[in-house]
Amino acid sequence: METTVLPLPQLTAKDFASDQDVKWCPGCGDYSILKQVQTVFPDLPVRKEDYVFISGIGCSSRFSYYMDTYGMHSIHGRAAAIASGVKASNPNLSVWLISGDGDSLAIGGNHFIHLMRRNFDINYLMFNNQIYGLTKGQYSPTSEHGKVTKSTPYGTVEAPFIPVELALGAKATFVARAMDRDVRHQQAMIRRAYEHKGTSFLEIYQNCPVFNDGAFEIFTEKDTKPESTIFIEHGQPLVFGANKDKGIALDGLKPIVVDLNTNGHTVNDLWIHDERDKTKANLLARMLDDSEFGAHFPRAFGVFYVEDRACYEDEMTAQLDAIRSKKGKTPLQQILSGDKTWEIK
Amino acid sequence: METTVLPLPQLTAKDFASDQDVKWCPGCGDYSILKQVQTVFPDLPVRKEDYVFISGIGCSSRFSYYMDTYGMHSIHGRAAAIASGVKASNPNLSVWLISGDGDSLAIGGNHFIHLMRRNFDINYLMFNNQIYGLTKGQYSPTSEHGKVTKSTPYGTVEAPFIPVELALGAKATFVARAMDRDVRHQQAMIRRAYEHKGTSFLEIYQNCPVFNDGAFEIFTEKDTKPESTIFIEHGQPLVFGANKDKGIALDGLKPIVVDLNTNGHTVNDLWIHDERDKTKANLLARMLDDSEFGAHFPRAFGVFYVEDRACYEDEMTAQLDAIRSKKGKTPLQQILSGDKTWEIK
Amino acid sequence: MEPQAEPLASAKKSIPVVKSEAVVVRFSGDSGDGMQLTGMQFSDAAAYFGNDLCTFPEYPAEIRAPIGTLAGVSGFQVQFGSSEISTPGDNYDVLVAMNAAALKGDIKRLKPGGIIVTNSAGFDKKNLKLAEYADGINPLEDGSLSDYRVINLDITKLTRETLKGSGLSTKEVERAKNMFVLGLIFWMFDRNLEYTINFLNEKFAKKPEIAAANVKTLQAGWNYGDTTELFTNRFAVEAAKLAPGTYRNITGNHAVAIGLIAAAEQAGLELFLGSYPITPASDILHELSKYKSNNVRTFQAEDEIAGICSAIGASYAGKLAVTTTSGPGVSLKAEAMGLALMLEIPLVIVNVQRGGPSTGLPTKTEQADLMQALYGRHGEAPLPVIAASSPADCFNAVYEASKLAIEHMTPVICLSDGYVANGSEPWKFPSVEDLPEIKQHFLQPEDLNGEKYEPYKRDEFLVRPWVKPGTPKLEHRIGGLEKKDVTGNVSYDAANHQHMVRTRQAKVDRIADVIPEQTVDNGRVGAKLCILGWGSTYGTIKTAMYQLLNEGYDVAHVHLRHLNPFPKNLGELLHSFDQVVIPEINNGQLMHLIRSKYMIPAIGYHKTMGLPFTTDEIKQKVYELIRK
Amino acid sequence: MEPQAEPLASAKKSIPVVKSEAVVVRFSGDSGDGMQLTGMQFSDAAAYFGNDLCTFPEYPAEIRAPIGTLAGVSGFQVQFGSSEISTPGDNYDVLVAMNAAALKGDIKRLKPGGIIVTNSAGFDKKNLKLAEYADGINPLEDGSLSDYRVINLDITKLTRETLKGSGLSTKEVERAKNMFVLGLIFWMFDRNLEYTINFLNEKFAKKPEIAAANVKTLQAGWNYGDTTELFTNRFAVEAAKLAPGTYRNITGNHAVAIGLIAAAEQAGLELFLGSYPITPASDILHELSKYKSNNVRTFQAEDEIAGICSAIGASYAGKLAVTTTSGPGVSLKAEAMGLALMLEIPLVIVNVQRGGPSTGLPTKTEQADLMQALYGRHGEAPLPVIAASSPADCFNAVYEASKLAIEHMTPVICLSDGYVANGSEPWKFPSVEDLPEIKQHFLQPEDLNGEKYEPYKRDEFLVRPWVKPGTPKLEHRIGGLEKKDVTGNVSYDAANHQHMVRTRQAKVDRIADVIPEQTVDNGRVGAKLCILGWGSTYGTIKTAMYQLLNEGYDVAHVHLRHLNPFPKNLGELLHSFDQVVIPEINNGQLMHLIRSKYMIPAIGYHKTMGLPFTTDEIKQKVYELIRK
Ligand SMILES: Cc1ncc(C[n+]2csc(CCOP(=O)(O)OP(=O)(O)O)c2C)c(N)n1
Ligand SMILES: Cc1ncc(C[n+]2csc(CCOP(=O)(O)OP(=O)(O)O)c2C)c(N)n1
Ligand code: SF4
Ligand code: SF4
Ligand SMILES: [Mg+2]
Ligand SMILES: [Mg+2]
Repeated sequence: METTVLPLPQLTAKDFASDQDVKWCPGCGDYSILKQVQTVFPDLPVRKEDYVFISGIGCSSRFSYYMDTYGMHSIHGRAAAIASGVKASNPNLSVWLISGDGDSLAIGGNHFIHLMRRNFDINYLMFNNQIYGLTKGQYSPTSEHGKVTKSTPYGTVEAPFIPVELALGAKATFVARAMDRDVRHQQAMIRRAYEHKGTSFLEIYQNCPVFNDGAFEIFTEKDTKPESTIFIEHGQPLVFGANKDKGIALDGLKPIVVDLNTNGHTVNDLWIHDERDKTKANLLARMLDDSEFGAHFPRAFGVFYVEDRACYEDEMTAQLDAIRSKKGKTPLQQILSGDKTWEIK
Repeated sequence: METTVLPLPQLTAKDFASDQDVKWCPGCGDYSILKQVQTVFPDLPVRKEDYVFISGIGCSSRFSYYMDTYGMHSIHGRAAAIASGVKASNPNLSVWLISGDGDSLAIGGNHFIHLMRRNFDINYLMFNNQIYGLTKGQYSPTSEHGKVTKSTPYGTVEAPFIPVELALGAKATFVARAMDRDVRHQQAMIRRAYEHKGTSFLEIYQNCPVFNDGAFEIFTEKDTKPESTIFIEHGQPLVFGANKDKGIALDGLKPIVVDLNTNGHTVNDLWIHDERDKTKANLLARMLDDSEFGAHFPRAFGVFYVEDRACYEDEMTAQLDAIRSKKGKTPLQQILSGDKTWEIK
Repeated sequence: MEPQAEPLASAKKSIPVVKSEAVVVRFSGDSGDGMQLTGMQFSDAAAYFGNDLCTFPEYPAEIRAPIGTLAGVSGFQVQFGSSEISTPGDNYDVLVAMNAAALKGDIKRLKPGGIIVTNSAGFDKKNLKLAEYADGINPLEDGSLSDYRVINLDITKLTRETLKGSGLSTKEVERAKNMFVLGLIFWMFDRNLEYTINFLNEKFAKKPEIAAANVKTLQAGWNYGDTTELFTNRFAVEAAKLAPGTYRNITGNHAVAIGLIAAAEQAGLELFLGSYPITPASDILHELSKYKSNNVRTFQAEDEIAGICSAIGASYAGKLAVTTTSGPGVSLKAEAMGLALMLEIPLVIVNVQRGGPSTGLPTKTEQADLMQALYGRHGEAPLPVIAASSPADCFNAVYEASKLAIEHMTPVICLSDGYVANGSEPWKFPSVEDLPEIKQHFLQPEDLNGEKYEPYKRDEFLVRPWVKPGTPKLEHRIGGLEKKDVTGNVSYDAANHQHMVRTRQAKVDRIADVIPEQTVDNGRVGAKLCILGWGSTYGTIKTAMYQLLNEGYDVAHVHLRHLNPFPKNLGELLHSFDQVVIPEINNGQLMHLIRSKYMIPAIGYHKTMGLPFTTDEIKQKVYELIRK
Repeated sequence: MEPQAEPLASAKKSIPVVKSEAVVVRFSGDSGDGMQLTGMQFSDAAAYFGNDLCTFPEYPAEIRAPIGTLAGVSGFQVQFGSSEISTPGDNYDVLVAMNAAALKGDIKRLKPGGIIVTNSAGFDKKNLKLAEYADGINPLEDGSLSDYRVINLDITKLTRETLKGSGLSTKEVERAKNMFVLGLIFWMFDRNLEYTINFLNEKFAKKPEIAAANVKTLQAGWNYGDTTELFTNRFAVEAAKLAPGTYRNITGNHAVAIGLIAAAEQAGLELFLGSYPITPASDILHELSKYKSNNVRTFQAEDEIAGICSAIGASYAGKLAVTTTSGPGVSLKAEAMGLALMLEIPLVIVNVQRGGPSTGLPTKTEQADLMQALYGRHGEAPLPVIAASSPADCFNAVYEASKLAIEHMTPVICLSDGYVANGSEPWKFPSVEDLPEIKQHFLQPEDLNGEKYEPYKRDEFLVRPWVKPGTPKLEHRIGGLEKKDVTGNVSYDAANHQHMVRTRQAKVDRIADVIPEQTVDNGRVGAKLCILGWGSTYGTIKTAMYQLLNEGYDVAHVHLRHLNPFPKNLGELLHSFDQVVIPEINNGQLMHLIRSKYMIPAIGYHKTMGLPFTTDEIKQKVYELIRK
């Protein structure tokens, strides 16, 4: 984007804070995400006026009001379709999509999968609190099976999506996961999302203290975090644990947890993370604490998968340019007259 | 289902043909699918009156009118939601969903992924002709990249879904693929779909001679079929080719085509198909002739994946029963009065 | 509340007790102050005591708007009295203001000479600033409240003292302060605490220490009123002379839920709800999801379209199928409503209207979806439309909607709104025997006695039979394409299409034969002025009517339950009046229908503030239109 | 076609040529017989020759209904003449029936004494059975056609002979038979073949052998007419005295496409279309997707909701954004329309109406989405609505819709229907200079000269400025929640909501200040009877008017382009007539609006057969209502 080569004024996080007061509940995980975005933005090679935030409806989607950029707080579930129109119309804009788990995966599910497939260069931050916050606590498509909520006093009877798995199945070209409480990692992920050309899907675990408090505690709290999370990095072995003495290896196509202190296991036996390997990304996505692979597995955070594929808007523009430069622009008068006309004297 | 234990009258294919004349174009692949369904049904342990067909809108969705069973030709893209309501309301019914690639994956995409996740015991036949037939030939979400159609005179600029991959990503518990022209295999797949408890997603390649003729020729025509298709069976090695002398092996996590005639490759080196292995199912789904794995691969047909997971309607019913048997039915009068009342004399 | 000095038997100390016929109290504070619960408790106790009442909860769109701000104020208003009460009242006698923002926002509507109870802790520098009072200005000190009787207490501190040594966390103690206020107000109205003490003990059964603390604080508040010299008198509001019988309190959304359960049971059907959460309709889903023991199936769909489509599937399978939503959801359901109409299957669509357009004002009330209910679909797509006029009336409305849907094989739209949905009132609930019969029959092969089964063969009301999949020998196909009448087969025949378009219209029109003729709610046929209302404006218009009639005005009140079709005699009735004025919380939607249908130059009176009309607004409009 | 015997110069043999002012020809056959192409060719040639004309293609909903069946009949009707032609004609002079089903379906509307050209090959046992003729009955033999002049040829055989040795496959030969018919009909009307020969050579440029074969067959047909004694005379329809200028033929959908391109270019904007295919609107998407060289961006979305939402995004980003669909799609777009209305951004929504409700009759025409256009959204959600009255007028309608959308920052609904969308007529297309100006300006920081930028600050037409993301210093947020006027910030303020509801209404109402006052299309102000029409009924009413006026009736024709807001003077104008009758292809939707708005007891005349009115139907209605 030409806008990236020209010198940019040095901005600060404050420059990205709008004049509206932030109206999330005290302790809401959304605050952290807002903060990290505002922290990362000044370093990105984008003019302030080129940022556009499109959000749907939900607590998370109020985000747009709090950024001093261009923004639209739209309707429930449709942000992806609107953002697609924005990006298709002006590829120069840096389009950021903010949406909740319900907004993205319940009512917005169709636009979600089609955005992944079309691969517009849009940065998609999905705030996953595994609940409908704004409507005061019904379960969402990411709520765990059996969850008791306002609309399921006896527990849900359906299996949740794994957003990362769904995005991969829908042909996403960038899939990553972060959490509200690990701000450094979250910032890194936001940066990676920006850097990827194509739709960057970043799931962010976000605590809703009012309607789903502690949903991600074991991943975010100091005492449980080391054993229940694994931070994946391209080219690095899958190591985790307080003393980095646990790892994940592949037994054929199945992941297994290995103890690096016992029967001579070494880091070399471990699975090396490869962002470019969709099969591994799939395995990581399905590798949950209660996973199909049995044993307790740590939850993965980081970039699961990256693929280089042309963006919709680039192919669209290329097509327009190619045909225009071949045929030249058709004069309007010629369009009006068409190719068969006759005279009446 | 109790209905399955009682003796059933022996029916014939004719018994399932309605009195409406079939109005597909001459040579349409839909005819074959109608025929196979009518052929398989008499053997299934289901009472005729318990079959229900729910379809959306599209050439394929006219199917419901041609079956002499209960049926609803509904609205575009919503068959999955309607069928879910039917099954949730009466689990005894054998619910069959008929839909096209556009009906299922364009406008119906959201209901599609949620049906897979919820796993109602519904048999989903998706007629994939990679085109919008009824509206006379626009591209669909399964049309190949670059496809020239009425709405894309210069070719599409978007990557298609791989329906099998999408279904897996959405947590489908049964995923299979068949083709209109291979009637025996198609019948077997319809039977397998029926036998699976849970949502059975069967993609059927269907030729549209009018708007997308020959889309699947290389898979269906005698001369090209052997080299370009592979029929997968649980527990069997992945062998294909006219002389069954080619196979697919796994090199780590990557599939490779091996020639069983050269450097001592034997069937024992080949990848053994395991319907229960989602990772393998994923690989098979992504294994296309122009696949990310480079080399030319044959297209897989058969059952990709099977998983046992409770059906929505069973869990729902179980919950109702459990609570009713625990609490007993609340008398209506008690519901009307609530728990806090007072007298006015 | 015109005080009529007359001492009454009272508690420990004898402070004169003033009798009042009706009192309006507004509990106002920060979203975190628990005013909704406090107001509800006070109302329930009043109802239990025998007063008639009407409540009006108001809360912000944000889950928790910033603490102390005007946006964060949550209010609960209740009018209770010894005579019939139909509105929460225009202005209040007593205002409880837990912080500066609450006072600033609500003082406007306090009656002159009214009582203000404030929590001084909510008026510190920070709170005054958040309430956007000018620097150094404190309404409690600058004499601006001299027209009122202000009782300013440090309720926070008093509560802390009460609970000293209770072992509760500061947070828990902080939370208890609303009980102190409640106790004080109970004392003020000479009420005993029994009802609330029971409530607290039940609510915190699992946390006895919390229960105890709350009860203790409640009593402390009562005693505080009783022992201090704060009040020069107390107030007595005697029990109302309501029709004898057993009563309960109910909100509109709750009434919808049990109305549907009742209809299903009376029709011998099971209930299915396909819904997607949306304010202010979600509580119906929440409530219905509790009745598993009565085989109520609730399906939280992925979106509104799936909500109604799953209900269509359920209806097709033989359930009483319902979908509940609010405006934005109805917009999304439009196409599927058209399908249900073509299929001619029963379906109840409940729209709890809110402020629009678009996302609009989600937590505010409005009546602006009437035209959409009638015309919000492509093609000629007529549907019956019914509206609820009060919280308890939601039961009757949804019950009748279900009855019409089942007996006439059609989707029916039932309109409620945020005002009646969240408001509550005492309800002399029916006994099961008194519920209207709902005729329902699934066609069986035997019924045909030999004749061929025709899916679209109609009875005298143009109603086709309902056939459940699973019924032997009646297999058939239906769909959204135009169909031949009688056979139901797809038909592109020109004449048949016109016949079907007119038949679908006639089918709805014929419902006018089974609904009651329109009566005058109040006032006389042929009066100078008719106030024609529909839906939630009922209570306000009714109250205004009483006063206007007492004042000797020749006015009448006609209130519509049926918006489509209209009662047969409506035109004739309306023509009997010199003038017709139609107050609506929209820009004149019913007015539009009445003018075009009956060629009556009805006058509109429109308010779109997200709030109900006040009695006074109605009266002023009438004064403007009519002379004595 | 009243023949006025008068021999004319002719071809080889001299058969008397009868002059006619207007002739109606209907080409009818199986979907596979290529009647659409044949009819189109005949029409284009007639237009090229200088006739005025109006066409009406009719085809089945199935892609290929079973061959030979009634369901499979595909017809193309054209009326062409030497005077102004505004309808495809009620009854035809010449019927080409390629098979028995075609004859059976269309004989009804052939004029007494009319000519029938049949292909005997299409009347064998099988075809007669498929056409549901009783066993042994062949209309060509049982004398049932004695009132007509029947020319029965084995066209299939004649074509085969013509192409013997051409090396074409039987299938290809079979396909060419429509050219034989076309040649014959050309001869019948004394037309030369040049136009069609050029067409064929272009069309099959890549397959010269096919081109040659078709040309050969065409000529064979012509010669056959010329050499055989089949016809006692031929017909001459002279060129029409149309306004001088350059003409082209155009269909309504094509006119919509280029109208949008023209509007975008005149506004200095690029065009973006977000759409999902649906009959009968898809051709607009197809057509626009061809103009890549003019930077037209077409986005085939995953569904209608994404179609309009992508257009909302495009409009926000500064494009002329459009979404095109038909009824079912409009139902799905309702919620998003509400958002666009709240955002106050330009957006053109084109609804090519079809038979409803639900899936209804996808390939048939109807005008039943008018009420939906006005009221099909939740909340008070007013939008301007415009309707096209003829194929060529679709250009003007969509151009004006774009102009209003851009200049008034609002979504605008443009109504077309299947009749005008697929029909065609000669069009004296405008020259670019004559296109109305479209004012468009993206606000720039400089424009503010120092003042603070307020997103919802309005001009005298209550229009807010359009700001493109990427513009420095004007960053701002908008959304679907109610917003404070001027600042555009979210606001739950009661008074502001009412102000905004009324402002959004006033904004649409003010458009009445810029649209032309309503004029009388034909007849006199104050006439006894006014025929008030809108949209595609124009041509039929106009034709009926000519005849009625000639017959001396005191009638007038008023035709509405603007359905919302109405022209300022409409009420006054309508009140000038003794009676107003409103013919509509629905159940009386405009009638409803006129009655309620102007208290005029307008009479409705409703047809819902998926077909346009016939001239005669309009006339009969007038006779019924008025005496000379
Ligand atoms: C069309 C429509 N349907 C339903 C709603 C009600 N609604 C608003 S937000 C929301 C879901 C919120 O959950 P999520 O998307 O996870 O966001 P969160 O509040 O949890 O951040 C719902 C159901 C709406 N505003 N519009
Ligand atoms: C709401 C709505 N949008 C669009 C259409 C038009 N439409 C009918 S079928 C169809 C797609 C057909 O393609 P597919 O689902 O693949 O079925 P096929 O005809 O190929 O079997 C479309 C776009 C419609 N009928 N309803
Ligand atoms: S409800 Fe939950 S998600 Fe919403 S603002 Fe409050 S804490 Fe955050
Ligand atoms: S259009 Fe294609 S899919 Fe449709 S019926 Fe014809 S051949 Fe079959
Ligand atoms: Mg959420
Ligand atoms: Mg298809």
